[in-house]
Amino acid sequence: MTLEVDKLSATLGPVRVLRDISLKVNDGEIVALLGRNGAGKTTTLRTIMGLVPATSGKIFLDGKDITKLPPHIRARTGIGYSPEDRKIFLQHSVIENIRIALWMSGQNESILDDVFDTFPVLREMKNRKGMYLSGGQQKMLSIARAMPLGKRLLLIDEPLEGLSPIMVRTLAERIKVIRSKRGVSILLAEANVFNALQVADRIYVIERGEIVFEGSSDEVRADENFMKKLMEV
Amino acid sequence: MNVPSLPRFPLVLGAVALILLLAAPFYTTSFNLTLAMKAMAFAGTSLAFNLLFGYTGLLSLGHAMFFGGGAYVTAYMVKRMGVQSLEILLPMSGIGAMILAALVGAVAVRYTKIHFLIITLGFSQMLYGLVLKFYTFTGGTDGLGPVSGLRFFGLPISLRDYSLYYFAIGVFLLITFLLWVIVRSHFGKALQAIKENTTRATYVGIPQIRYKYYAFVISGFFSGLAGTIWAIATVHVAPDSLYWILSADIIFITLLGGYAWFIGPILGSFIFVYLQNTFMSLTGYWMLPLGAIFIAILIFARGGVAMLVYKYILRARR
Amino acid sequence: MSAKDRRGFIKTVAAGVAGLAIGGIGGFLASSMNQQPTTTARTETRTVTLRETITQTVTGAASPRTTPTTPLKVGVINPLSGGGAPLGDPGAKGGLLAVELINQAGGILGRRIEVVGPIDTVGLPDRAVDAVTRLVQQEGCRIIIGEVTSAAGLAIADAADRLGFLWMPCEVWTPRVFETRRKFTFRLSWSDAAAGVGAALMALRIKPDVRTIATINQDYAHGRDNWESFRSTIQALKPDVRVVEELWFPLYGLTDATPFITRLMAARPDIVQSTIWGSDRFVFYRQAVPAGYFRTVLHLDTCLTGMDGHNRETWPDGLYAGSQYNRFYPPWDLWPINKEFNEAFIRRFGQPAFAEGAQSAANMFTNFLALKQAIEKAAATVGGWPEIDEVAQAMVGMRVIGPKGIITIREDHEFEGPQVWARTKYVSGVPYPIVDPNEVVTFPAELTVPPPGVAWREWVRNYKIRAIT
Amino acid sequence: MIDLSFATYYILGSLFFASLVFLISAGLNVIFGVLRIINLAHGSLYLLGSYVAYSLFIAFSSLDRILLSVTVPLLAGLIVGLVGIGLEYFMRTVYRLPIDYQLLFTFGLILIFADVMRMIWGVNPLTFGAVYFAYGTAPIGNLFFPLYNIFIIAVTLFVGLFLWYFLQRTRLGSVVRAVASEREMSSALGIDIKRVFIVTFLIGAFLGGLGGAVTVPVLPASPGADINILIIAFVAVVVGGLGSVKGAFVGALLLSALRTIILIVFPELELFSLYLFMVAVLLVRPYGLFGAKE
Repeated sequence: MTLEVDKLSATLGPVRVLRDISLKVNDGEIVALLGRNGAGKTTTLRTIMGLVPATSGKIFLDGKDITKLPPHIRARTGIGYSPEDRKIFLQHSVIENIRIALWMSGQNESILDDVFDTFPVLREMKNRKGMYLSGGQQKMLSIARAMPLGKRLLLIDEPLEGLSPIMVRTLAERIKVIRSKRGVSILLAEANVFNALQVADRIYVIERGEIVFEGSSDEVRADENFMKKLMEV
Repeated sequence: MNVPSLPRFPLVLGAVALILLLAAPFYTTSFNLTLAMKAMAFAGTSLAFNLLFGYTGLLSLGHAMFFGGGAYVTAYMVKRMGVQSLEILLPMSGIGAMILAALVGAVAVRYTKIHFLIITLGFSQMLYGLVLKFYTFTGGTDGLGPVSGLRFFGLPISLRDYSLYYFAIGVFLLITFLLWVIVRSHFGKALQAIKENTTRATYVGIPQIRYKYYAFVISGFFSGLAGTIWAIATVHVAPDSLYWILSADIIFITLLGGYAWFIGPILGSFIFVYLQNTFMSLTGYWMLPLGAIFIAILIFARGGVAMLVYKYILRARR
Repeated sequence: MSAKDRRGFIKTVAAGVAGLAIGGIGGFLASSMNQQPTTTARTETRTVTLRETITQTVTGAASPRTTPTTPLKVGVINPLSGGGAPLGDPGAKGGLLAVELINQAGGILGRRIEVVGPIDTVGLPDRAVDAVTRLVQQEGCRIIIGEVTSAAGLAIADAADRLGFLWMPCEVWTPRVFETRRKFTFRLSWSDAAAGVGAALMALRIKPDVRTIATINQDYAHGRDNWESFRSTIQALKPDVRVVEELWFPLYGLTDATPFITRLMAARPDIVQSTIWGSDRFVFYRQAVPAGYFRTVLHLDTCLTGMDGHNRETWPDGLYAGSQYNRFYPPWDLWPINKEFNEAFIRRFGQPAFAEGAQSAANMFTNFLALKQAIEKAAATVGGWPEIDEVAQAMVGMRVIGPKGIITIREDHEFEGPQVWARTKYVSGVPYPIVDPNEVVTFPAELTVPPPGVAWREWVRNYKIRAIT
Repeated sequence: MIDLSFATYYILGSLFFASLVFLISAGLNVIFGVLRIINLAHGSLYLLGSYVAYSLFIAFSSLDRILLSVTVPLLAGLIVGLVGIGLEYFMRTVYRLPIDYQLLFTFGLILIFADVMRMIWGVNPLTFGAVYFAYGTAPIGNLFFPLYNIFIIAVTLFVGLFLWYFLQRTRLGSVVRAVASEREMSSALGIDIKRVFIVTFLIGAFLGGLGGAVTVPVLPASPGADINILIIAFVAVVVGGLGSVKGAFVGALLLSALRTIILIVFPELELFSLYLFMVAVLLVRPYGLFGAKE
């Protein structure tokens, strides 16, 4: 089991955002965390990454307790993170953006080919500054940048949000490619159930900081009523 | 910082402090009265500063401009125009500083955070530069003085018979009272709304730029009044009352006292003036302990002295 | 007579007067050159030693008043931090040295002096007023000595009359201190007015045919007043002298002096007057020496105070400078007090007072000597330990012998003593410049200090060489 | 009349002053860029550099002056850099606090530094002229320009180039810039923020100390110099844009040119005009000439 989150709670200021969340990501699995805005998806990912301190509960990566580790150590143990608002380094070129992660992961340059094979469009503009990329390209860069560090687990926050249907399909396919090629587990946050179903093997539904549903994608697809309910999200 | 909802210092405490202040001539030297006057001057300007900082969320590093500006108006009118009537000097200082604030504020309030800080610093240093160099009007580094021979509605006012001291108390109480009223008014509440959440404040219909501007001008006016206390307390007004170091002192005073409370700056002023004076009288190396206290406040008493007192009272009640 | 004629007539008279005046000063200067190194007063008292000035007491009639057995508390204030510290710190040391020596010799009329302080004023008026008020009201001092900056000095002078304490500044140059009549303030150091006049006289001496003058100064009252005094005096004596350049340093933190140096050199004035002090002067000289400034321009400075902080790199060879005191002048062999003072200072503090600090130290030392003498004089008159206003009265007209030579305290409480102007040079074996003994001039006070009750601006504007009596 | 040689002299003088301002403001800006803290104590680091360099000059005064002029500033810069690392340790308490507390903290540091330096080095202006004179002068027309000033200009250019190379071309520089632009994301990418902060403070303090050291042969170290230099550097930083080294460079040049002109034309307005310029730039470009929008 790559990731195990056990009764995790977190607060933002005075507000308790996560209440005893438990979830699992198995080896090589793509799991989607589904919920509407403000449900706690982003906070969950950020807490796993260590950017938000956990008030209680535990996080295990490959069985190892990482709850108390600072973010950069977590990253180096094999978690790649691509945040919702991309957070790419605007003054750095595309390749510099990826290189920073590369250096920190302690791998050699060969992984760059891997990354650029996954996102060929980035190879074409590898010397362009981050600030001159389009939104979709920035999104791709953000995921590409997470790859070198994400040796065990990728946390991707709303990768498909706001993209055109074609882009959604392409990116969803890319994410699957990453999984199959590099054998990593992926936990992604998603607000749109259709997008989530395009990539995910399993789905958790989060509402007001609590997990309210857990099941495989096929189960969700089969249950039309439940789908409808989720679509209102 | 979030203010705990309960904190209202018992009124008794304020009354006792006021009585102590009023009775001071009976139990202490006039040196301590001078210090108290300086503290009251600082308190006046820090209260006015806190209207911008604590209530509106604007950090100004140029407040010395209004404080020193008011002091200079008083000193200039006494020295160069022969006006010695405090009933004229006081409002003129306030109005002078207010005009200055109206000019500076028209530009400054459009900025927030660090840019507001820099732009207020810039304006205050401009004024300082002018006062320093146009020495035929301002006396340059020599400053203007003595501010003496004062009268209040014809009555001679001096420190010898304590009338000057009581006049200063009067002005100080006036500033405190009026600012208190302003803070409690709808206008004051609107300012706090602006500080809490600027976009929401706009949403509920507060014209925030205009309100910030009003706050700025009001703050300037009261700082000018406090400047008059400074002028009559120190007798000699020098350009240092316009320098950015004094603006930094005002920030320190406010944080020392606790900006979340209305009376915080008052506490801060008295403590600051007495601390500084004690250190300076004890050693030539007075900056070291003062700096250490700056940092200690930051680390151990972030809510200021008011918070400490409040916590103490809470504990005592239990 | 028409208006035009009248103006012409006045011009002619003025020119005549000026001509006479220059002739007069020429004659005087020539005579002063001949009797080196001047001032009869000094030669007359050359045997007086420091110990004698400290131990000698004037004893009076049996006193109805008793001398208090408690020590005499004297407050010492000076800027010890900030830009004024290079003067304030050695000044305070000079004062402490005087107190120690006086106490060793038995105090004043057997009463020890207890120094309260030194208290830092940062050179700011409000801090200075706080300091003196505390000294008077909390510590019970009725005598306070020290302070350097004009701003603080003006405030203290006001406070002295208000609170009733005797005050002697370390060195406050502004003439404005005595624009109002002071009861308790005594200044035993020179003013900007006197320094400017001295510089003008020196300018005419070293370059009698001066046509163009210029200035480089710090941009505040001290620099401006000094320059005004210099310019007015020289133009009163030689109306055709033109000002070709006026340059003012930024007051805070001179960093790059090259533009100023360049402009001065471009203007090619006959004489440049200057009274820069502190770290700014180091910057200016440091950059002016290699620029060749001193080779093309005749520079007159009021910094002949202590030169052992300097060497060829910060002080050009052959610079003309003036002061009321120099660490080596009055000459140690002719005026042993100065030697002893300096030796005592080094013994006590390990090193001599640095640069201008020498003057501050000597001033503070002299202040205490004057205080002792005044108390003793007053005690002799009133018969017993005097009140503070009696001390103040005794001060007037007193002659004080100290490291600075002999000075007199005038009825308006201003110091009256000779000014030293000299050319400095380097001799082998001495790292710092020394006063060239062949080119020393001392101007008596009558020539340089505006007389009592006369506004200094008026006085320098109508400056005439007066007969020396 | 101002002929060509005078014009050259003025321009060199202006560049010299710009160099001083840049040396100070670069460090101020590096620290602000990464840590988002206005380090008022930067002037104190500058003065500390001056004092340390003075002591080093005296200690090694028997060595070759030209050699000293290069090695001593580096050494002094390093020492001040180490002090900077110590400062960073204390500074951690204010990273997450609002700007008013940060200002207060660094203001407190100014006071403490001023007194400690006064205790160690006293109040007299301290300067080591031998180095300055070892460089000699160069004739420009019938004037002489001190070559040490040129040396300082060269040092500044070198520092500027070094900073550019470090930030744009090295691994660590890239990481430092990453932390400057997205602090939190950087830590999620495995960057040890704390260590980057330490490096930043080392560099910032090193630059401040180097500035002080390289100028001590011209400008004496004395009490009060810390605040004087801070005020001018701050204007340059604001004009150029907080956090931008390029901005500090351009800001220093502009400021120096303006100051040179004002001092020639209307010296009374010197201080006034500097701040007028600053405010005017802010009115047109609130983030300075090269500052990034926050």
